[in-house]
Amino acid sequence: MEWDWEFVWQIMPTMIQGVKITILATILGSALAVVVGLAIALLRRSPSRLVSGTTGLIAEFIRGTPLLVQLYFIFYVLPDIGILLPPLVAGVIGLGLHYGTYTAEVYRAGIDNVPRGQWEAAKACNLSANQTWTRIILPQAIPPMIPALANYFIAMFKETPLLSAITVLELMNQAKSVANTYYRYIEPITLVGAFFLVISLISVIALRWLEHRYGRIER
Amino acid sequence: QDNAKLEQLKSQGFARVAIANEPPYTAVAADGKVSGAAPDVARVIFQRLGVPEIVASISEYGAMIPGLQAGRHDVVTAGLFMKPERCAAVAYSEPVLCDAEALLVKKGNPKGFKSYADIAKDTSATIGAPGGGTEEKLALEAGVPRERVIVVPDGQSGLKMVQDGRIDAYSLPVLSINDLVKKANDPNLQVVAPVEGAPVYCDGAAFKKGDEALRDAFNVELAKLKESGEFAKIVEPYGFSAAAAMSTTMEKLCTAK
Amino acid sequence: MAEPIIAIDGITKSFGAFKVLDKLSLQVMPGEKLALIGPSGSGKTTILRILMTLERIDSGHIRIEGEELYHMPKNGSLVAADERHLTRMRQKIGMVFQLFNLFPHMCVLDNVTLAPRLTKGTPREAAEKRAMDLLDMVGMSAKAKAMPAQLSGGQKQRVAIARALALSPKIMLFDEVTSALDPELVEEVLNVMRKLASETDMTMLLVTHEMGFAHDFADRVLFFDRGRIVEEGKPDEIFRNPKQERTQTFLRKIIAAGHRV
Amino acid sequence: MAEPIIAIDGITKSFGAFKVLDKLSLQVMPGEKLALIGPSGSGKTTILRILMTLERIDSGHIRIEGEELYHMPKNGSLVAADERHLTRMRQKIGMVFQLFNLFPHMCVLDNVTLAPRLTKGTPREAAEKRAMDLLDMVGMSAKAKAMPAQLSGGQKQRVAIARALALSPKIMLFDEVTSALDPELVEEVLNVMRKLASETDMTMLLVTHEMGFAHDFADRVLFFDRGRIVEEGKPDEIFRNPKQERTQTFLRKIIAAGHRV
Amino acid sequence: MTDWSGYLSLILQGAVVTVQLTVMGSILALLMAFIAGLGRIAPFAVLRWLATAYIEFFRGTSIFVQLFFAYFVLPFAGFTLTPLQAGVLALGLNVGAYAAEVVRGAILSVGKEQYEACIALNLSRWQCMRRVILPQALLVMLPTFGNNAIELLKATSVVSLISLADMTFQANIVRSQTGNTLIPFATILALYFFFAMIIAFAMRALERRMARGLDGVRA
Ligand SMILES: Nc1ncnc2c1ncn2[C@@H]1O[C@H](COP(=O)(O)OP(=O)(O)OP(=O)(O)O)[C@@H](O)[C@H]1O
Ligand SMILES: Nc1ncnc2c1ncn2[C@@H]1O[C@H](COP(=O)(O)OP(=O)(O)OP(=O)(O)O)[C@@H](O)[C@H]1O
Ligand SMILES: [Mg+2]
Ligand SMILES: [Mg+2]
Repeated sequence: MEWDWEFVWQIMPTMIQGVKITILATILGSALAVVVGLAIALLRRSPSRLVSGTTGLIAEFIRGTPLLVQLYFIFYVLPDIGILLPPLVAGVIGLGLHYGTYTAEVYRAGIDNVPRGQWEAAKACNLSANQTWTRIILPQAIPPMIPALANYFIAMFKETPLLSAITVLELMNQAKSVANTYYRYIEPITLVGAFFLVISLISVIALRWLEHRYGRIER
Repeated sequence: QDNAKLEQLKSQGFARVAIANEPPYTAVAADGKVSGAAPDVARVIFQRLGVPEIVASISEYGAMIPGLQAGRHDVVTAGLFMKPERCAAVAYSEPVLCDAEALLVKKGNPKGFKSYADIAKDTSATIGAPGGGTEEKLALEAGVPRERVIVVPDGQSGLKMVQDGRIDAYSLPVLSINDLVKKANDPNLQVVAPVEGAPVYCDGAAFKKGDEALRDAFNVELAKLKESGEFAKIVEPYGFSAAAAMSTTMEKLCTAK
Repeated sequence: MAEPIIAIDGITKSFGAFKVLDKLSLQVMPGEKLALIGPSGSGKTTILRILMTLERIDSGHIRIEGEELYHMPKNGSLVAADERHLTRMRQKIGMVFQLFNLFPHMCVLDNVTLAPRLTKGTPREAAEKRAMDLLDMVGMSAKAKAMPAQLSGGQKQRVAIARALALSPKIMLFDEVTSALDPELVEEVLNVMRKLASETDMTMLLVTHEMGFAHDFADRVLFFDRGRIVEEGKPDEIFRNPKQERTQTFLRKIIAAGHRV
Repeated sequence: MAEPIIAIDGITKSFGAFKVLDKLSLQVMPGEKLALIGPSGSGKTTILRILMTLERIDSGHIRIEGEELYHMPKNGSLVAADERHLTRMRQKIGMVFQLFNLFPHMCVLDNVTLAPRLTKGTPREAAEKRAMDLLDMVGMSAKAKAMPAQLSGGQKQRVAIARALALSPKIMLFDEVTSALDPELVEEVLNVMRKLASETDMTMLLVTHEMGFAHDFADRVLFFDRGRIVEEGKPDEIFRNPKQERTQTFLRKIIAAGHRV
Repeated sequence: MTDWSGYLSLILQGAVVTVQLTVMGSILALLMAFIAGLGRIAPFAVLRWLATAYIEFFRGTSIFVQLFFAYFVLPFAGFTLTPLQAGVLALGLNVGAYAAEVVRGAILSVGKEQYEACIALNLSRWQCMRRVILPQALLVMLPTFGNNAIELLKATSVVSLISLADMTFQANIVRSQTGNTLIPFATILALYFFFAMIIAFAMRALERRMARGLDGVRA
C-alpha cells in the first residue's frame, strides 16, 4: 500500500474539521484547568487540615490515574446519578480536571519560588496580607508560571485524541472514521501526526519566546 | 495446489483472528475464552485444515481490514458483512452468518423510526453506530448527515447512550441488539427490526488479498460443514439461520448494489 | 530616668530542640545606638527578627515604648496579639537585611514609596517627594528610575536603607548589612549609616562583624554567645579590655583574620 | 639567572567587547610567592583561570617551565594545543577556589584520592596513605570519612587545599580562598597556607583582599587595575609606600573598610 | 448469575499486561533518556542534532499517533510488531523523549564550578561526567523520573485502542459482558492509583537512599 496524494486532498476538509474541534477542546480545557488548578492550590493552603488533606488526596488520585478511564467514568457512569453531559463538555471537564491537578503544582511552585526575604521585607514594610499578595508575591510569582502553564496546555493538546473514546469527533476520531470508510490508515494517521507536529513545533517556538519573556525575574 | 500460507499456519499451530466482542457474533466469556458464532465456525474449520488453535484479538470494526492488510491478523471472523467495497479490499469466504439490521430505541419508539431514511428526515434525530460498520454506512447513504451519525465504540456504550437519551437510536444487526437488550433487561427499551429498506446481510471469513488459496481451502471445509448439518448445530443456538447462509453466495453478495 | 524604648524581659526561643535565645533580657534607651557582636549562630539575627515580628517568641515579654509587642489587653487580661495589634506596633520599627530584599519588580522609587502609600495612605506626590529626599540622603537619587537588578550591591543596600526610613520608624534594625558586599563597596554603605547615626535620634540596633565600624558607631556593645549576653559595655571597654574569656578569644580570632578594631 | 617557571608574554583576553586583560606580561621564578591585589573586576581571577586552562587567551603566549601552554609543536610549526597537551601541562598546576568546589557526593578522603587514582593510576592504598598525610597537614585527618555538607567553610577549604596538593603540582593558584568564610574561620585556613609557604618550595599565586596576609605571605605583590599590572614590588614597598595614585586610593578605601594592612 | 470472580480475574490479567508495559516501557525510556540526554550536550553537532530531532519528534507528535503508527503503518515498512512490542516501543520512545530533557536539565543543573574543579584536578571529560557530574545529577533526576514513570503507567491505558488487552481494555470487555459500567471502571481506577502510589513510594525510598549523607547538596 503506498502513499496516495489524491486521497490526502480528498480527506483534507474532514481532517481540518477535526483540527478545529481539537483546538476548541484544548482552549476550553486549558481555561478550565487554570481555574481548577487555582482552586486546588488555594484549598491545599487552607489552614484546615481536613480541607487541605482531602484536596491533596483527591488531586493525587486524579493525577495518578489515566485520563482515558476518567473520561469513560465521566461519560458513562455519571449519567447513572443523573449527570448527563454532551460529549465535548464531558471531554473538556475531564481535561480541565486532570490538568488542573498539574497547574495547581505550577501555582504552588511559582509561589514557593518567591524568596522568603520578599515576605519578610513586605512585613518590615508593614504591608497587610492582602497587599503582600497582590503587590509583592503574585507580581513575582505569575510571570515564571506562564511558560510552565503553556507547557501543560501543549501536553493537553496532544492528549485530546482520548476524547475520541467518548465520541467527540476530534482530529483522531475523524482520522479513524476516514480510515474506517476507505480502509486506509497510512494517510489519515500520518496527517494527524503531521498536524500535531506542526502545531507542537509552533507552540514550542512560542513557548521559548514566553520563557524568554517571562521566565525569570532579575534580582 | 501450493498453499504456503496454510502451511505456515499449520507449522505455527494457530491462526490469528480478529473479532469484535459483539455477541452473538463474537464474544469473550468471563474466563477470557473466545466464543460467538463466527469464531466457533472458524475454529472447527481451521481444526479440519490442520490448524489446531485460533488466537483472537479484539478490534474495532474499522481497524479490522487495515489490520488484515498490515498482517496483524490472518483472518477476520467478526460479522463483517459483505459489501462490494469490502469485497474489493479483502478476499471473502462463502457466507457464514446472515442477519438483518435493527434499531434500538426508547420504549414506544417516540420518534416513530422505521428506516434510516426516517432518521435522515428528522433534523434533530441522532443515530449511533459502530465506526466503520455496515450500519454507519447505511445511515450515511440514507442521507443522515455526518454530524448526526455518532460513532460509538461498542454495543454497551450504544445501549447506555440510548438509555441516557444521548442518541435517539442505535443500530446493529438484529441478533446483536437482541443480545444487548436481553442483558440490559430494561423495560424502557424497544427494538425495531428489521429496519425497512435495509438489506439482509451475510458475513464471511475475510482473508487478505493474496491469501486466496487459504480462502479456497477454507471454503471447501465450510461447504462440507454446511452439507453435514454440523454448521446448523453451531450457529442456530446463537439465533442465526443456517438456511439463510446457504441460500446465497459470496458472488451474489459482492456484486449486489 | 527616661523610659526604655525597648524592654526585653526574659525571652526564650527554640528551633525544635535547639534553644537559640535563653531567658534573654535587655533594655534600650531612646536614641541609643547598639552594636550586637558575637560568634556565628549565637542568636544575634534571631533577636532582630523577633523585634521585627518575623519570628515568634516561646516565652517572656517585649515592650516597645511601654506597650507589649506580642500581647494586647482584652477584657482586662493580656491575650496574644492579633494582626491588627502587630501592624500598629510594626509602624515603630524598620529593618535592613543582609541580602537587601528589594522588590525586584519595582523601580527604586517605587520600592521606597510603596510602604508609605499603602500603609499610611500618603498621596503619591508627597510620598515621592519624601522618597527623593531619602534617596538624596543615601546618594541614590540619580538612580530613582533604575530597577534593582541594575544596581551594585552597595547601591542596593543604600536603597534598602532609604526604604526602611520611608516609614519614619523610631527603631531601626540592621542585620550584617555589609557582609554580602564586595570589600570596596562596604564603605559607601557605612558612610550612609554614620550619617544616619549622627544626624538622627533614631534608636538603632546593629549586628555586624565589622569591629572597627561597631567601635565608632555604637554607644554600647553587646557580646552574644549561645543565646545569652555574655558581656556588655562601652566600645572602648569591650574592644580594648574585654573581661570575659570568651570575648577575648572571639576578638583575638577576628583580629588575626585581618579585621581592624 | 634561573629560568622563570611561568612566563606570560603579552596576553590579551576579552569577554565580548570588554577587554579584561590587555597585553599583560609577567614572569614568575620557581618557588616565588606572588600576591595579586586590586579592585573588583581588574582581572585577577581571570589570570589564574587562564593559567588553569579554565579560560582561553585571545593572543599572546604563556610558557610553563619553558614549554608553551596553549600551543604545541607539530610538523615543525606551533599549532593550538589539543586536549592531550593540555592534560600533560595541567599536571604542573593546582588551583583552590573561592567556593571550595568540593565534590558533594564523596567523602573527604575520596575527594582527595579521586584525581591521583584516575589521572595517575595510583593504587587506592597508596593514594589513601598520601591523602591521609595531606589531611593531617591541613588538620583534617579526623574528618576523612565526613561528607562535605557536614563541614564548616574553613574545614571545606582546608580539604580543598589538600585535594589540590594531592597531584603534587609545581604551581599552586589560590583565588580568594578565604572570602567566602565567616570571619572566625578565616584564620585556620590562613594558617595552613602559611605552613605551606614556609615548608614547601612550590610556586604560589594568591589573589586576596586580606592585605595583612598578603603582606606576610608574598615575596612580591602585584597591583592590578583594568587588566594591567599598575605597580609591583616587595610587600613593604607596595603597602607602606605605593607610588601610583590608583594604588594609594585602593589601599585607602580598603583600610577605611576595616581591613588591617 | 454474574460471575464476578471470573471478571475480576480478567481485569487482573489486564493488570499484568499493564505492569509489563510499564516496566518494559520504563526500561526503554530510561535507556533512550540517557542516550538522547547525553546526545543533546555532546561535543559533536551531529549527535546533538540527532538527539534534538528524536526529542522534538516524539514530544511533538502525540502518543496516539505514535501508537497507531507503530501498529498499523510500520508493518508496511516491513516491521510487524506484536501489539505488546508496538506498545512498549511507542511508550518507551515517547516517555524517553521527555525524560531525555530531564537528564539534560539535571546535568546542566550541576554547577559550572564542578566542571572547573575537574579540570583543575586534570580529570578527563568522561571521568568528570562519570565520577563527578552524573552521580550528582542522578539525584536531581530521580523525582522527575518518578513522575515520568507514572505518566507512562497512565499512558498504557491508551494501548487498549490498539486492542492490546491491558487493564482498561479488559474493563471494557467486562463492561460489555455484564452491562455494568461503574464496577469495572471503579476497580481499575483504584488499581491504577495503587500502582502509581507504588512507583511514587519506590522512587522516594530510592531518593532517600541515594541522598544519604548528602544533605545540603541540593539546598
Ligand atoms: N528558622 C530556623 N530554623 C532552625 N534553626 C534556626 C532557624 N533560624 C536560625 N536557626 C538557628 O539558630 C541559631 C542562631 O541563629 P542566628 O541567625 O540568630 O545566629 P547569628 O548570631 O545571627 O549568626 P550569624 O553571625 O551566622 O548570622 C543558629 O544555630 C541557626 O542555625
Ligand atoms: N565569563 C565571563 N563573561 C563575561 N565577563 C566576565 C566573565 N568572567 C569575568 N568577566 C568580567 O571580567 C572582568 C574581570 O573579572 P575577574 O573575575 O578577573 O576580576 P577580579 O579581579 O577577580 O575581581 P574580584 O575581585 O571581584 O574577584 C569583570 O568585569 C568581570 O565582569
Ligand atoms: Mg545572623
Ligand atoms: Mg576574582
